[in-house]
Amino acid sequence: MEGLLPELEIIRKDFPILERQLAGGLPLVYLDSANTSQKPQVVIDTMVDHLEHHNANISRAMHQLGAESTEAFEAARDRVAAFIKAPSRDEVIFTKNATEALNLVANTFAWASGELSVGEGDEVVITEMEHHSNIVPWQLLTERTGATLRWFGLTDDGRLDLSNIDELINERTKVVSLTWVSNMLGTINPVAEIAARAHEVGAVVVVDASQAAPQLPIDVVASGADLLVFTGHKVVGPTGIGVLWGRREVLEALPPFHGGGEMIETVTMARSTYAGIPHKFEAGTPPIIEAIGLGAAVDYLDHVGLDAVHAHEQAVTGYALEGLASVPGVRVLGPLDAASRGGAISFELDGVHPHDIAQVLDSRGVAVRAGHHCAKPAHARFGVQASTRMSSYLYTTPAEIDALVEGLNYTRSYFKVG
Amino acid sequence: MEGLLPELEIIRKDFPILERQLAGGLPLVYLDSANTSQKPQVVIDTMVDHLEHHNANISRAMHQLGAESTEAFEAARDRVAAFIKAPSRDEVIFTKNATEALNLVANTFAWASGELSVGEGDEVVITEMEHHSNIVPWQLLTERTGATLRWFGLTDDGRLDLSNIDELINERTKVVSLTWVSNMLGTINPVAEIAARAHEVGAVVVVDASQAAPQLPIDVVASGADLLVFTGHKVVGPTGIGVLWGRREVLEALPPFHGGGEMIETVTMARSTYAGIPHKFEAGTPPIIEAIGLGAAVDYLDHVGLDAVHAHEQAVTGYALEGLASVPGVRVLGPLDAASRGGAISFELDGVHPHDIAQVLDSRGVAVRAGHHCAKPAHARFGVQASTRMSSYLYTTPAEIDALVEGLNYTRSYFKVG
Amino acid sequence: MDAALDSLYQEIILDHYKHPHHAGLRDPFEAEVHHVNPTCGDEVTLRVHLSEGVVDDVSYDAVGCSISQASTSVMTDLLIGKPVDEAMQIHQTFLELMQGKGQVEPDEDVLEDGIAFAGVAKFPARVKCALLSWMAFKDATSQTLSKETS
Amino acid sequence: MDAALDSLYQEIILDHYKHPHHAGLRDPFEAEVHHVNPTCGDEVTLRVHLSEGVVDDVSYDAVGCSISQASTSVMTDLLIGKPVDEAMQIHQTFLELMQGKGQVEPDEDVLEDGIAFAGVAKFPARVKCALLSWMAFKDATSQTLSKETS
Ligand SMILES: Cc1ncc(COP(=O)(O)O)c(C=O)c1O
Ligand SMILES: Cc1ncc(COP(=O)(O)O)c(C=O)c1O
Repeated sequence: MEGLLPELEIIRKDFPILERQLAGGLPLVYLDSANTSQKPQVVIDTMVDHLEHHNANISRAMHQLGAESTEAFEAARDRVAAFIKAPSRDEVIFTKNATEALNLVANTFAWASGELSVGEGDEVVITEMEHHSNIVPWQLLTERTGATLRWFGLTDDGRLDLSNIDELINERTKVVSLTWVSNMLGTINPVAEIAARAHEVGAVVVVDASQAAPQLPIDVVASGADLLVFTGHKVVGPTGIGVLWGRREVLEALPPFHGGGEMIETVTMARSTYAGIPHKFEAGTPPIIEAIGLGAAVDYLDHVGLDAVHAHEQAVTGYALEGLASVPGVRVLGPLDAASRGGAISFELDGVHPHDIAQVLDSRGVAVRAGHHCAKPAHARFGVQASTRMSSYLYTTPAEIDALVEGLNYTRSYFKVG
Repeated sequence: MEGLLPELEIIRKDFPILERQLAGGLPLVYLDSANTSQKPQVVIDTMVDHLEHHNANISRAMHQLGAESTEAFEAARDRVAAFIKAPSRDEVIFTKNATEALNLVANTFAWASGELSVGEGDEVVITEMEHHSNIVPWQLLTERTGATLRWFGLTDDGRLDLSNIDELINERTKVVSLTWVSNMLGTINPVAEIAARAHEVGAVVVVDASQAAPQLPIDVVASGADLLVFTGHKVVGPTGIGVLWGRREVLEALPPFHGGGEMIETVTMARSTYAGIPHKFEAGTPPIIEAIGLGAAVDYLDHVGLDAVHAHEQAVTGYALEGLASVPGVRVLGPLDAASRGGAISFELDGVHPHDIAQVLDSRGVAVRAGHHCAKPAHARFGVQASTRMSSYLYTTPAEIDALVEGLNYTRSYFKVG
Repeated sequence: MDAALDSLYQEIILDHYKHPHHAGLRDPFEAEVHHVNPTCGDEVTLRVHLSEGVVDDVSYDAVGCSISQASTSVMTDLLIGKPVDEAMQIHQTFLELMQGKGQVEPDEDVLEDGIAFAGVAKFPARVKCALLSWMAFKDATSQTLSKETS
Repeated sequence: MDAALDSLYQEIILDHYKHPHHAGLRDPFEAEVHHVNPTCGDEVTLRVHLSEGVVDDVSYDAVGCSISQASTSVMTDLLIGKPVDEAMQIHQTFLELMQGKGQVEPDEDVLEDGIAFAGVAKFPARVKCALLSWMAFKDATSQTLSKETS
């Protein structure tokens, strides 16, 4: 098959969990990577090596372990900066996950004074295909500040409806926040185009790259984003770590987020002054082991090459779309051509509820997700309560897609539909 | 020596990093545990086992790995609940670290309506010995809401000055937030007594147990706290995980903190409703591996027994106080009797700056911390810019204290003081 | 693998799923609640009508998987017409069965068709599905009772 | 182990530490800045007096470790009396030495006593100490220059 990673079998060997046997001795067919990715041995080993030989708190410690730990942590920042082509390492802020990064942004807009402040009369624009983590923070922000939340609707084939963009993004718009790749519909959005319009009216553009970072080469400047977030556990890194990148000017203009150790310059009981970026936004002991693991993870991906990963995802996605089309009663939500989408495919199967589909698939070792995938509004838009989602990654084989398709045919017969 | 852990040598074998050789082939003498603790093999192995065999996102996933991961994560919550004797597991909320937990509390007080809301005219009381993470969030809260920040001063021997407690905690007081054990002075504060006064005036009591949880048996109810926080990396757990415990009534009355996946009940574009505790406060993919590691960590401590750990800390601290007293020019900051303090001892050495002390000690393999230990106001109170801090833990031996004392004598001769 | 699946998808469950009993929302009622399973989005709107200490009617509108739909249907069979006390007892018995991780022997005299859910207890992710409408019933009933006493 | 320590604590450094040059805050000055090392609390208040393109005076009040104190003292020796351009050049040379991880050969003609800090570059945690007052000088000088041009 054209586009597959040439060394797929070797790559699979890097991921110990892929050897796992499930109930009944069945091999694992892991098609839930948009939910969380599996981890290569090198990420696990890097974390273990640090815990067993170099563990110490960072910055504050002047001893040898402290120096080693600080160096490893800050080297991880360099790696992440290289991964997303950030102009400066100081623009890379470590958070807990993508959700915290988005809340950091939404909260500091509420607390900002001047240009960036969001208040009464201002508008924030999101889209109907956002993950809850890119909806609820903006609802909370607009509720608390009296600003207005607006959103792009979706077309029937699961793309952003840009027909009213000039009305939606107007001189009252302070923030436009949107996902680069939808975790439900798979759609890849024209982020740069929307950012250009937003910048015309002076709005700040926030890009949720949680699903993009795992599978597309990212160049934060070219993306048009002013702020961009992603989450470690979806890019073969550990949980407990996320990334906020921001243009220096924007980050410097925003007030601090959480208060505490590491984010200060000086503290008296009466008042405090704050450190420069990135530390201003990193209160408390950061996720040290997690950042180090993330550094190893993005190195791993860079080593395989994001272009190659993307080609692989497209090949597998194309094959999966064909396979799904062969199953009677399957309806795919979102774009039907692999070229304009990422590697997550949500679908319905006539007459069987997604839970029941996932259950039958699981009994065959095929792991998919069933539910609303934290995108209830997008489901509502298409009149469905829940869907089944398969999502591939760099370790996914065409044979695993075959197992899914067979599983769906079996599901139909098990539930006696059709 | 009375009180030492009987199986100290066996315990030391549980911590792989203690075998580490530093520059020049010197053994590691790790006396920086109040900064971060080292990790036993069982914590590392538990995390690795999860990553290699059970890794999946939680709650959302219906497949076998998802069920295993969810079960392991929620079992960690049970373990932490047992560790702090929480009346209900739902009262245990996982955060990124203690700092995030304190910011969660301070922010939700600002956003709360009714009883718990903090606004103009209200008072928040802290103490002069707090870690920056229990100062800055309250400065930000009171600045943003127009409330007033007040604090307990310190006596010359490093205890809370409670002489004005009845004036300081009054009917305007909404929140009293204080540390159980000081990370700089070592002082153990009479938390229950202060909580009793706070409750008389209807204030909510927040306890920073970051230094208490590693070394004292904790019973959240007996402590008098309404809300209590600690951080994973100081209780032999990983970074990236902290804990907020709260009384159910208080947690239920507080509004949500961050918005996103997992913390919702239902989401439409126009508005959302939120899940019950603990999920209401756990937006986004939580630190899964980290929570599981923390579960193993508190199990490890429970297995050794917190009473035994506490006795060990007291024995080592007593021995260290004696040793320090033998070095000319050493002045210990904080209480001088081991019984009323935790295992962190900050001190000055006449004529040598703490950085330089730490540097000389490090050249001999002895790792201590030099600086303000994120407690600038407490340093200012005692008229010092910075201090050197040694901090022991359950793996610390008297021989390591000897190495420190020898190192200090050597430092004096190296810098030709005295 | 079919054995495991069949222990979950008992014929009784699939029957109730395809032909749910007492479906639809009916008058009169004292309390109406709306419950959601946040992880998957399954929803139920449920009404309870009590009179003289008896559960006169439980009516509902629900969307969800086979397990949640069948459980709702079985529940209405079990509870309609029962004294409130007894209904609460049955609720408790069903809850214990579901939370028993497959270790609890179901009591057919109390749970009737509900014993078919014994297999569900072995699938932790599905326990919430089976309990959705039972929790809604409990909620609606307590609301009704507290209205009465206030 | 003394070898490593001695490479850090050169005699020159200890001399400057015990007897700092140009200490104290003096008039006149165009800019005064206050810099802090957030991790350890070392502080410096530093004034710059420029006239006709020359660094006429650098005066300071500082608290901190031997490295930060000695570095401040050496800096004033090097910069006072130099044309601003040349002072900035020296600043750059010192910065490169400090950030060179011990790989940069120091130029005694430019840095004079400053070459004693070559060993500091091997101790990452101490580099910030050595640079504290140099950063303050740069800040104060740019403030002065931008005042002049505005
Ligand atoms: C007393 C005290 N409170 C709070 C903290 C903050 O913990 P963390 O940095 O893990 O958030 C610490 C440790 O740094 C501490 O010692
Ligand atoms: C598009 C998108 N945004 C945000 C998130 C939130 O990521 P996290 O849960 O790691 O914060 C996810 C994944 O869950 C996602 O797919």
